[in-house]
Amino acid sequence: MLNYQSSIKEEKTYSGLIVKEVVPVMKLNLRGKNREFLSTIGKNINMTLPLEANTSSSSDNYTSMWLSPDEWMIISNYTADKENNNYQIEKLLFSKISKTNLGAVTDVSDQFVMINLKGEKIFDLLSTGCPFNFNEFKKKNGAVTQTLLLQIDVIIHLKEINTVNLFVRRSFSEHLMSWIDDAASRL
Amino acid sequence: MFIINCPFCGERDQSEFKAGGEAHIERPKQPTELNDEEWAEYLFMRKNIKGIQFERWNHAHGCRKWFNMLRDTSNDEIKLIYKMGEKSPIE
Amino acid sequence: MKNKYSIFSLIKNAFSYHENWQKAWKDPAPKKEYDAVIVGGGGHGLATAYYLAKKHNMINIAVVEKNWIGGGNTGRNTTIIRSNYLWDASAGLYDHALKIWEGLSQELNYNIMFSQRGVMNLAHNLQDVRDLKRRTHANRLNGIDAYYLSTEEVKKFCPIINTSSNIRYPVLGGTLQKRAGTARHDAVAWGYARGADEMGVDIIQNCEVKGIKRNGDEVEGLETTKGFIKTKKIGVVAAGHSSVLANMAGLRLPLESKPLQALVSEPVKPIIDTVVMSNAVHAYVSQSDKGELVIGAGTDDYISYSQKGSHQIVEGTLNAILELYPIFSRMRMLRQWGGIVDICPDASPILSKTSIKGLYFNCGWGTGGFKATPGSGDLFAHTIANDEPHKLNAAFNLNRFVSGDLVDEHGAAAVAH
Amino acid sequence: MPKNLRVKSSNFIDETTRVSFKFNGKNYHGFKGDTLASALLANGIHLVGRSFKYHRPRGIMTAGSEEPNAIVQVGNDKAITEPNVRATEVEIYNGLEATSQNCWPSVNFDIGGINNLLSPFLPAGFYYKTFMWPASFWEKYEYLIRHSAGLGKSPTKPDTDIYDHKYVHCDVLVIGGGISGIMAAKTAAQNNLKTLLLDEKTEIGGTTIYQNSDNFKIENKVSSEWLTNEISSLKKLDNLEIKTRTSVAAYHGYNFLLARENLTDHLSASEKKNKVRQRLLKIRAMKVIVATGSLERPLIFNNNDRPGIMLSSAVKKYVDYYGVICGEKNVFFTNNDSAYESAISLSKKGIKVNAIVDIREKSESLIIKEAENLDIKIYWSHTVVDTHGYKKLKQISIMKLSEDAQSVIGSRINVDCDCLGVAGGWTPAVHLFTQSGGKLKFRDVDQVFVPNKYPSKQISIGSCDGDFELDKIIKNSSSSLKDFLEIDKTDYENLSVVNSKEANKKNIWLLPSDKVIGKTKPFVDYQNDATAKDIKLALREGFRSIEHVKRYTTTGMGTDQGKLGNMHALGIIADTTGVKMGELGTTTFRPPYTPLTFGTIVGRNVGEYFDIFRRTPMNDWHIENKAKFENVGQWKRAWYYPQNNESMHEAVQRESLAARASAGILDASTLGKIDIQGSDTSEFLNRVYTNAWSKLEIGKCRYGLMLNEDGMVYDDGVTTRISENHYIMTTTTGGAANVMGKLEDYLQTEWPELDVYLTSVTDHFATASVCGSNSKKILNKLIPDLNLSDENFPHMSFKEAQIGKIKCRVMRISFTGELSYEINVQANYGKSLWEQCMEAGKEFNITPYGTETMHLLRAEKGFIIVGQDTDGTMTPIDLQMDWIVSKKKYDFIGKRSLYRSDTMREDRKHLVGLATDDPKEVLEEGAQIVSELNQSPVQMLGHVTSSYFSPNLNKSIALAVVRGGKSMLGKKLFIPMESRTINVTVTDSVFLDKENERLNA
Repeated sequence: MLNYQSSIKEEKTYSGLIVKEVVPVMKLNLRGKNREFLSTIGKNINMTLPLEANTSSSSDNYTSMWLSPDEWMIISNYTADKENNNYQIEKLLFSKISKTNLGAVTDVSDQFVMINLKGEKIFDLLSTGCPFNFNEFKKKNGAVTQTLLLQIDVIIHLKEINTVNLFVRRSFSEHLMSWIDDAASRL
Repeated sequence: MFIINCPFCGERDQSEFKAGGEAHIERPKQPTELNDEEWAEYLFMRKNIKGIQFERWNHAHGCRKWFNMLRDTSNDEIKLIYKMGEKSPIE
Repeated sequence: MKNKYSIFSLIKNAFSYHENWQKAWKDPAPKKEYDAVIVGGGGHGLATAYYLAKKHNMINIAVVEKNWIGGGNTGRNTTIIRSNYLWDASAGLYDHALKIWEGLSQELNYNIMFSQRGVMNLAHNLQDVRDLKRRTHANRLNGIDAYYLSTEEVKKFCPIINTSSNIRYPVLGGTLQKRAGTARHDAVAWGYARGADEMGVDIIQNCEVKGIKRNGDEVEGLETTKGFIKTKKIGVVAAGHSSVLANMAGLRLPLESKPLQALVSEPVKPIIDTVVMSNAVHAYVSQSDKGELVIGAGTDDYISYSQKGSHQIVEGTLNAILELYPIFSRMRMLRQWGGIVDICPDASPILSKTSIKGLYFNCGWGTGGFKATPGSGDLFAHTIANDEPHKLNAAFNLNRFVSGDLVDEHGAAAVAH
Repeated sequence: MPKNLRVKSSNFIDETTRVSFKFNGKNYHGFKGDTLASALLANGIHLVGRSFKYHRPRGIMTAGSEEPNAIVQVGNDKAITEPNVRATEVEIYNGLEATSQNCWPSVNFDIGGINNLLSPFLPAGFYYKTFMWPASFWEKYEYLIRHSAGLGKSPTKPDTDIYDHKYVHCDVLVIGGGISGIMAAKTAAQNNLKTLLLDEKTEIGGTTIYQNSDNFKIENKVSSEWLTNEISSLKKLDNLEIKTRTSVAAYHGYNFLLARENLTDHLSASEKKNKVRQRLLKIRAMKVIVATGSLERPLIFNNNDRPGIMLSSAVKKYVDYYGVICGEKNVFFTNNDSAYESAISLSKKGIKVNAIVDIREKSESLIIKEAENLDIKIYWSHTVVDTHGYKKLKQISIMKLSEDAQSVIGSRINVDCDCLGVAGGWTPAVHLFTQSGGKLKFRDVDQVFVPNKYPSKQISIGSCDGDFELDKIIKNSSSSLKDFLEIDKTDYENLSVVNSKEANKKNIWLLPSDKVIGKTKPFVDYQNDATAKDIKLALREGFRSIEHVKRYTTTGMGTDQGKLGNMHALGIIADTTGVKMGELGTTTFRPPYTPLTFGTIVGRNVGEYFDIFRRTPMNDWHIENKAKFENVGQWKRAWYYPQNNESMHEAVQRESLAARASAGILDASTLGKIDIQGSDTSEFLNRVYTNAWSKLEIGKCRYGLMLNEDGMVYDDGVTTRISENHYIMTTTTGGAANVMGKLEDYLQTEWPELDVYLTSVTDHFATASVCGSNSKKILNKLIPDLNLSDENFPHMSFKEAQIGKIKCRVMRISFTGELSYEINVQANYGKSLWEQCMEAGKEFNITPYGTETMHLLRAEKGFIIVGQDTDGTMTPIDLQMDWIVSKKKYDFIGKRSLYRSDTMREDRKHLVGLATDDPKEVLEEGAQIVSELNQSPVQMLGHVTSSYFSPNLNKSIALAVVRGGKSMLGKKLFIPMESRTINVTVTDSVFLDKENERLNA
């Protein structure tokens, strides 16, 4: 039996900001172009993939984020089982999409670490290391952007006002967390 | 630092992008048919224009899509941006 | 005959309140025709003219410059001079230049302040170490003074470097070329201009070339903003603008022109007595005689003739500077500027004839051209005068991009800078 | 202690709070709100520093960031001392210590002063003309030059302060908080635009805020009172942010600006603690309003540099703002009305103004009438021809100007004075505007450059746009704002404004003297000691272009970047050469506007944040087990695991033996992994790799080599076919990102017709590679239900498996030549997987090994490492890997380049093995190889790329690239080291188990 060990150990609290990793979260990368791909996804997870750039859509179980005209990331809204990483939805979509050459489905659950940020100081923190203009973004529930934070590729999802999910590749996550810890201590 | 209007993601800071050099240099379909000079033309020779130039750019730290740009290399003014595969609007 | 520069002439002129100094160079209008015209009044172009006149007895020649002489990369670079290159061809070329540097002030009777304070290259990872050792061995066998230094020896030679082992890019070792150093960039252009002018070369400033007139496969002359100039030999030494000139002649070159930035700090009393280069983190620093820290940054990845680069390049360079020299944190950036460098795919220059008779190109020096100035001028003059390359620049022909016989200096880690 | 030089009338100085500070070791005090300059002046100190070249005594010239003379060293702690700080910008605090620079032993007695006597022999560019004989002496000359040059001293210990960055995005950025800037900020914010107002000073309000004279009124209030009200209403606006002590350093294209926010320099050591010292604001603004004001010009006359000679506007600011008197016997020297403002301010406060020397014939404006009423003596059409007093001004000599103002007539009149306020008119501060790419035009009437063409969404308003008079500033700013912000009204239309000055000015760049110019010292660049005669000398010697003159004379190259003198330099060039100013053009203003500390630019990108570190899921285990780490690209990789106090060599030998003898385990998580799906995947692989892929069976693995289009080896790795159209590709650790980018590039731009999707899964998987004869047993314990028989699971094949309910992928591939399995699990189970392998392997003495041992093991087998055995100049043929280059395939990346004349040469460098005559001798990696020792120059054939002592073969082994090596098997070659020569023999590059029997041991 293999034990589960996430990359970011503890939750941290600062003035106007709480930072923690949420685990385990299933994450799937979806690629595809044609209409049939979209409808197949729609049918199987009964939600439609967002077609508008920099947006997301969600159902009870899943949230899907626009990454590019032919790329989305789907995450589970609830944490998964640490003892089992066989996801039904992955198997299902793989057989319906990859097997049928409609597109590609790839498990990226641990490719990305999902860091949850809460509080009114979120964007003060981000703006110390990120060139993206958050003026409109922070008002728009469900907004998604891919950009650079501390020269590291990140996906930023505004879950709701003052709540952000920050996705970063696992191997960068400890470094980024250490930087967040440093920057947040001065907020 | 330019602001580049990614045809898919909208206006972003230059640091999210990578430049890919001169655009519309198509890889020969049949390289073996070319003599060394012709192959060298494709590999190395560039117009390197001072003035309005067609370029390739990649939104490397965003949607990762390549696109074309029309830019004045004498003052870095971006004139036009259009998607890969689209024919260049000006010749 | 020009009056000779010396402490005595200075004193003599002091008594006439320096009213009697002659022009360092004249300001002539172009003649109808020349035996050869050099396009580009930077260090390389002026040196070419100087050696054409001096060694090849070509007196009826001109240098045409779009703006003012020495105003391009000659006056914008960080003045590093070294010859510790990896490949035989490069080593031959750059050491030829270094040998000329060593006597240049006296030859030109113009103090170009060649300062052999040594150039150190640092290694920050195991592959750097392999590459620098490889280069040091090659240099030694090519008769170039080069030593491999341990971390301790690096610290000894330049005590202000942070050599602690637990930093992000620890210094694992380095190389030292003692004959290497710096020179006063403006003086190089002015010294060659004065020397060439004295031998009768016309130096024509504010004269932009608008076209290259061809008769079939031969050149006939130049269309310029000061009229048509007839000539059978054109040597183009236009650095960042080489492609623009090439396009005039209907040629394409394997070049991309990119922004290269540099900066200086405010002047302070001597704090670093050598030149330190670190390719891995992109930090190049020395201190000018005036006291400014002279710092070279990297190039941007896009083509530009705007002489402006992006801020992230400067920031990245200073990040690296503070990693290696944390004591410089409170030093202040006084000036920052950009140049246009023309870069070859193999990071080596082109000193070559072209498919057009009488048209020669000297370009592609990328970020490392200043150090080659005297050698480049000498060899290019030879190539133009004899219509064939000297053995030292034979390898730097245009045909190498067709045959594949590149002189790949960046492939081989020894970044040209 | 001199008599009290304070006037009790300043609203900006808190005289209830005394601040004590040290200057040149002596204790002084000033008040809260003082700058070092105002406090020194209040203490009667003018002599602050020495000039760069002649070491002439210099005093305080200005009251702002343009100060060329009064620059000091602040602090004497080795870590936080700061050179070249302008006394006019330092806000004093308790404990401040400042010292004069560039003088020895002291500012009062400076040995360097000798240069002043030698100055006749040290004209512009003298060093180009001498120090050449004897050649060998330059080093010694240079030593002396370097030590007499330089200004302050660099810190010698690491900075203890911290710096930070912030990205700011706003609708409107207003630069400068003077009257026009305040109008702009208020108007923008009122029209609900997100607005940011920046000012370099402590307070906004510019010069108007201390303009308490009836000569300047707005809506019947003195202008300072009116502005004060404006500011208080401004501060109520919520979508406006005001930042003071914030100076804009650079204005780049696309309205990207850099500003330095100074947060703690005005605080005492205790107050500073743990605060960010300076913050760099990286600003993106939709629209920029430049309201940077203007700088007063000095006048250029003989000996115009003595302590006590100041800008007239500075004299006014010191008395009106700081309440400090700069002199007891004041004289003003002017070519326009503004000197009269200062004179009136002084005399209204009962301070003696001995005279005003005005080069104009006459001026009729109201303010002059008032000066006359205060019976201040005015010398019309007179000029100063000389000044006296070495360390402090004592007296000036004036003479009448001739009709044409080209010379002076009559006899000298001497006027006593200890402070001379010079007023040469105003120069718009267009630095930022031109930095942004703006083009200037020259305005002949008052000889100024003003903004002409805007390169981006910006305007300049107020005096930086050439409006110097209050009424004009308000009227023009208001209308410019309306157009620029596209609004229909502002609060400032038809205000009633009283302005008693007139804009008539007589401009003479270089004032005549009764001496020949050769005998005078009219300074143009005070800091660098560049005089008008230096400029004329440069022109005489043929330096025509302004850039040439600037570089030859160093005019404008000081730390003040010539803010005071550049215009005069241009003027003198124009006059001397007879070229129009407009045609001459200006020198380019380069960023930053005022010098910027490296620390600010770097922010927090220091120490561990200088560059990214990437860590594998097993990283904690490696640390717990005392691994030494190697930096590979951005990765931290376990290098070797020393036990007790093993040396690296000992550890590596032990690890290498164990890995072959029984079992070893390597953390291979850093290898790039790309998930590839789509119906054209096989075709895609055919095009990117040199070998063929269509026939690879499902569940099988294959090694691939990737080239550049120019035919040189670019990357390599094993790719596995998981199902019909599903592959997983591995790349080198360092190459992963580049390979991914390159493949995406080809897919999107060259082969859009291919149905292929690439997804990076490098971080998703943790990879443990278990090798050695016992690896099968270990795997069997770990995954009992996986059939490991050679039939079911042969070399170069792949299986899906489960450890508990955790899915994993197992590849039987080998980079060591041993029987070996690579287990990939989801990263968060990686550490646990590793631990369980260790557990299961305990009985077999499983030995963790790092990158060094991996390199050694693969070298024994002659496997290459791209980047170590290749350097971007090696083709697969050169590597003797012809077998991997498909002859059948029509095309693949780089194929064509393999058939060029040079790449087909037989005598290219080839990868071979080397055996040393002495089996204990381990070659140095990078050592060069020759076949002939006594030729010169010696012909180098190639170099050693990899070299180790192989414990398994008990001899040294090496890989090398050698010219024509293919045909040299058995040939003797030499390796010339500094001190000796090593003999070697060319061998096959595979040293161990040529038959690959160990793979199935």
